[in-house]
Amino acid sequence: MKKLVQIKNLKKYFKTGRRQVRKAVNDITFDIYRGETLGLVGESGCGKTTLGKIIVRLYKPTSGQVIYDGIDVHKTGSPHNIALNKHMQMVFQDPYASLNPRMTAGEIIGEAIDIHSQGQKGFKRERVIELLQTVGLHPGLSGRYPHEFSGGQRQRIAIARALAVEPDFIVCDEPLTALDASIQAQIVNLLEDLQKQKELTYLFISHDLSMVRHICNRIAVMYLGQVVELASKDELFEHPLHPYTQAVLSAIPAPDPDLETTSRRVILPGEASNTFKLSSGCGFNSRCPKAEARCRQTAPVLSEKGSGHWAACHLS
Amino acid sequence: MSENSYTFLIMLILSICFYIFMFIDVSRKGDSQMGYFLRRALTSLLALWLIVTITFTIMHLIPGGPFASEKKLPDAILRNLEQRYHLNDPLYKQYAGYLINLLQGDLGPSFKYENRTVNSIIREGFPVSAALGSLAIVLSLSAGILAGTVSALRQKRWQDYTVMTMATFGFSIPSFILAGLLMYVFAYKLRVLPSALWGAWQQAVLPTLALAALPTAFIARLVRSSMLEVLRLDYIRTARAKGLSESNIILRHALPNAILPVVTYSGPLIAAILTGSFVVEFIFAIPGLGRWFVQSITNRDYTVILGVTIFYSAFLMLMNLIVDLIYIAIDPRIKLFDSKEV
Amino acid sequence: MTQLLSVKDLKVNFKTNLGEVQALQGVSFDLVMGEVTAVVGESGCGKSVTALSIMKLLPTPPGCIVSGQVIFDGQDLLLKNEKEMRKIRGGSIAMIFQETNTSLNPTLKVGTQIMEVLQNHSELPASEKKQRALEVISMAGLPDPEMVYKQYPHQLSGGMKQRAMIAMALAGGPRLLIADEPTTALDVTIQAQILELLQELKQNLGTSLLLITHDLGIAAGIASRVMVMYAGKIVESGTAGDIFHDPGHPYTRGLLDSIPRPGQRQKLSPIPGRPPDLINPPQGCAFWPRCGQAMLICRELPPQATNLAGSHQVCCWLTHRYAFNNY
Amino acid sequence: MEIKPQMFQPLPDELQAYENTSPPAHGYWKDVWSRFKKHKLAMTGLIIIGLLVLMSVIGPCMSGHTYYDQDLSMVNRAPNSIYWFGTDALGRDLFTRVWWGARISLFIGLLTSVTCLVIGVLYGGISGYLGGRADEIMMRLVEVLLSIPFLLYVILLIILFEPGLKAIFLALGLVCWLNMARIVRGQVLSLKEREYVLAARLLGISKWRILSRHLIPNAMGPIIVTATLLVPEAIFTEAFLSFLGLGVSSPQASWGVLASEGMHGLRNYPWQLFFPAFLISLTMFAFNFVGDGLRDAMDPRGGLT
Repeated sequence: MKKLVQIKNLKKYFKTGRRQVRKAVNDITFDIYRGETLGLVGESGCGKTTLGKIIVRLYKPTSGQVIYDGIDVHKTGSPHNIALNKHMQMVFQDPYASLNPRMTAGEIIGEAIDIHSQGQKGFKRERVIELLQTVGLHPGLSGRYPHEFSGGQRQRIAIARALAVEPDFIVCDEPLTALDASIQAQIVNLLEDLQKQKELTYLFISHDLSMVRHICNRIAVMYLGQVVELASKDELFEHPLHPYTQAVLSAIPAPDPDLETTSRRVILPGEASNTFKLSSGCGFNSRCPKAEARCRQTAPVLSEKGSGHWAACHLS
Repeated sequence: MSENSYTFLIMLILSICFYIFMFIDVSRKGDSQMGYFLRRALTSLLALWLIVTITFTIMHLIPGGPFASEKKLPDAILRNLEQRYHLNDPLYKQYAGYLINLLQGDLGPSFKYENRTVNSIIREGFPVSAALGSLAIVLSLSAGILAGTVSALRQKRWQDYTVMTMATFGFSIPSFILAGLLMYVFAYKLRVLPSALWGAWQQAVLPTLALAALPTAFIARLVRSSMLEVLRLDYIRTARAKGLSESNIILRHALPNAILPVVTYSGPLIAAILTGSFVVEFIFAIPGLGRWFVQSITNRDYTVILGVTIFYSAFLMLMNLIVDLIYIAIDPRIKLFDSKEV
Repeated sequence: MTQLLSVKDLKVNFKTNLGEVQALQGVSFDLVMGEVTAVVGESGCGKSVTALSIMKLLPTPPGCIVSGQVIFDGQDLLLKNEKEMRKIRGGSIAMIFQETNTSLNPTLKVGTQIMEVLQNHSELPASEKKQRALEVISMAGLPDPEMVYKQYPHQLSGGMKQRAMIAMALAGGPRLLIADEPTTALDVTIQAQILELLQELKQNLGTSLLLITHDLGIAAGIASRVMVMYAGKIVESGTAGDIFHDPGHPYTRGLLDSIPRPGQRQKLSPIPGRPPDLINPPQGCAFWPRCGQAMLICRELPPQATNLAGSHQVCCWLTHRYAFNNY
Repeated sequence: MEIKPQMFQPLPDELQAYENTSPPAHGYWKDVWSRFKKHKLAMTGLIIIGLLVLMSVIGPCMSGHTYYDQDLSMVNRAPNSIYWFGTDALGRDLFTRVWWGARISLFIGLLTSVTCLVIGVLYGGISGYLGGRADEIMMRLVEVLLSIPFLLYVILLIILFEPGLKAIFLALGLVCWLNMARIVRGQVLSLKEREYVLAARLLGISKWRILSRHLIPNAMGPIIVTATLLVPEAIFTEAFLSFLGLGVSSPQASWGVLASEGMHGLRNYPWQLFFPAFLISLTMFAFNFVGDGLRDAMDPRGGLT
């Protein structure tokens, strides 16, 4: 498998006070392969959205590199970089905020087409219609404004806008969170179909592990700015190595009363605090049911524990 | 413009740059409440200094200004002025002299009246103005908050419409016109209240009303909209779900949050009362500082204009500082530092 | 089994600029003492409106309870006046909400907000009230009650705020606790903590729980009875086993097929379309435009609730004997 | 309706209807206008403004008197058939003077508003769009200027420039844009982080296009409301300054000057105050109502979600 995106020692810090720094992304390294769907899961505030935004260049990293198909995306001035917009796109969480309320669906998609093709008028109209159909919307709706669409339909328009430039790689930042269950399934199916048709690569950011399990090939688990575990989905769900992953997996509510009463939940104490004056040691040690003395002294690094199964824990 | 003026302008620009630089530097330090307070106090002082500089410059730039003695002045005053400001000295020396006097709390002599100093005018006029202003502030705060709350609680009913119509009236009639109307109706036609001067309580009624009308209207509208906003919030629903009585919910949960914007508005409120007092005191012939100020404008009594402006500015800044402190005390959530990208 | 609360044919409308929204169109159900009942459904289906109507907390206007009864302790709450309702709210019925960040008053300390409940509902002498407040704080699983008592809400984390809400709800010693999406705003590990806490409280205190959620997994995990709502009506109700193993309504089946299950490999099968506009709800069954098994009658007449087995009720024409004839 | 077995036939495919019908499409400004039209007071305000503007154009030529002609035999006359609004202490026709004053007052209000709109949008827009250090410095400057009691400085500036129309413009223009700049900056800052702007950046849309298509149209609402409310504020301030004797110079007259002149003869000739006072208040009313109406009509809670 070919590496499409390489993330190398990526760091992003925010200053939150005179001497306080929030390490939203704290030294992350992993690869995304062409054609796969990589799930990125974690609690709110763990840095997963920040990471996604750095990859598509909406943020500049404090340090580290993102390499897309051999190009360092944050290196300015390189002629390759200008064309990168054509390759990397993002679908956002809130379908109510991600569409300009003053533009019609057709204008929103058309604007994206304009940027990357100096095509004629007729071509643009055809292309808008084609894209609307691709995402399952009636072409007759192209003259409508965003507030006339439902959440699910808006998310379809946002996907059509991203597709307009024919990207290879799409960062999906919690695209389902704002939607109802029955609509979520529609969007998930759409994303899966599009991936097959257009050979897309997805970075799928979510906090919903059961959905991630459904749609992703590999899953990276983030905790307080770091990737604590990375493995193929079956491997991760069957043999989770990191205690945080284990707890999170046990906490997923399953729609089956029998499973629910028999399975044993691991209840973690406390909460992840994101304004931290990081003590030494593992970031998870204060909540970890298995923490030992060494966990409080040295921070574990992400290392390969089995083939393709990476974890950042002393105990695994 | 003389050579002096140029040196002076350069000085002014330098001081502005220095000031901004200082401000930014200060804003980067400290995230405790004490640090915040000190920072605010320091910036206020700097702003005040800037104001003094600007005012001094403007006064100097006026053709036939205070220190260029083209007009016929009584000899005594001219001598007095010359002595104090060293009028023949280069401008920066005059400026330094003025600053030094100012630091000692001395605003200099009047330009028009032989035996008066700006200090004596302020000492005499300010207590009267302060009394009138306080009356107006108390009236506008109490009436405004009450009316706004009633209006919000009875939204879209007659109480609401009445209050809002009144508020729009109060909002739309300039204070000097209102003063005139009040005087005409109550003093000339009905003859129930005196039309001028200061001392008895009857004499305070009309000026206070004229002065308080606009702020009252503004506060009523402010409180109404913020009250409506607050009443929609989740914690009000929580309070209802706890079975609290309606009066309890309004007084303990809604009102303290709904009047936060009023606290923010108190700075501009004081400023509005203050400027309003210029005309109101003038119309009702009240011997306050406002009337002195208006008179000094008509007389072009430059030193008084200069001194009173500086005094008013300092006063307003002090008030703003106090308002800020009150706000910190009321709202425990106050954020003193915004997150920044690194 | 004793009934604690019984809602009969509740109808609620909302007036909006565009017309009257029929938010609840005849909702009836019973709550059994000491049980956890979950109401599930998608946004806008009327779950929260039901809860708020029970408490008579609907903002009126625009909301308006058109008809129905809410019988608690043998008395119809809808007939009670505001003063009588205040005794019940926060006393025998307490409620917690979804938005942990905004549901607590930011300018009052946590302790003060809990004490308010005690001042209103508790017969305890004043000296013991603070003791009781600290007790409910620790019952809600908050560490260091003395400290929390003195803190402002913004000094607590999201999960702790929800615990403080629960402590506040417990202070009045409620027999029924209504939880409106109590974990939606929380992370999954915190959600597990809160659900665990709610279950403990049910067992230790015998409080009945009406849990409103959009998450079928949560309902399956905690509830013994489940009601499924769609477009202002309860379309199916039954034990958790009935709903999750043997769903009777096409909507319930569609919902279950829309969410991924562990071990399931095939594509999800979502319900097509989107929920109806409740200003002009479709004639007949509200679900027919999205239903794969719709029949001619579904467009004409609204179906009635039918008992399948035990307490399993479904509101669908497919349960009619004529429908059985055709299939 | 009777329930018959044949009603239990499956629905034919053509009757399946997945998509709900949604209301017909119309643009944002059309929506705003239709909501604004429903706001009765605001519409009244708009009509009043229209009439005032009309009268300020034709009013001074209607009575056959000019604003500066003095008729010393007709001093301080009450309204009558020749002098519709009466005369002032110099025997000038108040009707003509009042509408002449309307020209000046409305002109001051509108021009100040437009000036502040331009300066404020440019300054605030640039500050918000650049962000970072530049924004910090630009906004510090605004904050400092705002902390100064502005009316005092308007007075000083007018004394400096010598009272008159030009001085009033300069003074108002120098101070009124501050709030506008802050509002524009706040709008731009919050819009800049909206997801649709991020999406536009991701598509590689040019900065200019993002500004013109995404930021400005969405920031327009509060800006227009602020600009509308600036008009009465400027008229108000001008009247106030005229009262202090810092207004336009004789024989020109703004409403403020007329009101101030009227104040002197209040006891005996109340109509001299009444007409200008009434018109000032009416203008304030009208603009405030229009501003309120616009705010309500553009409020997202008014229909847009």
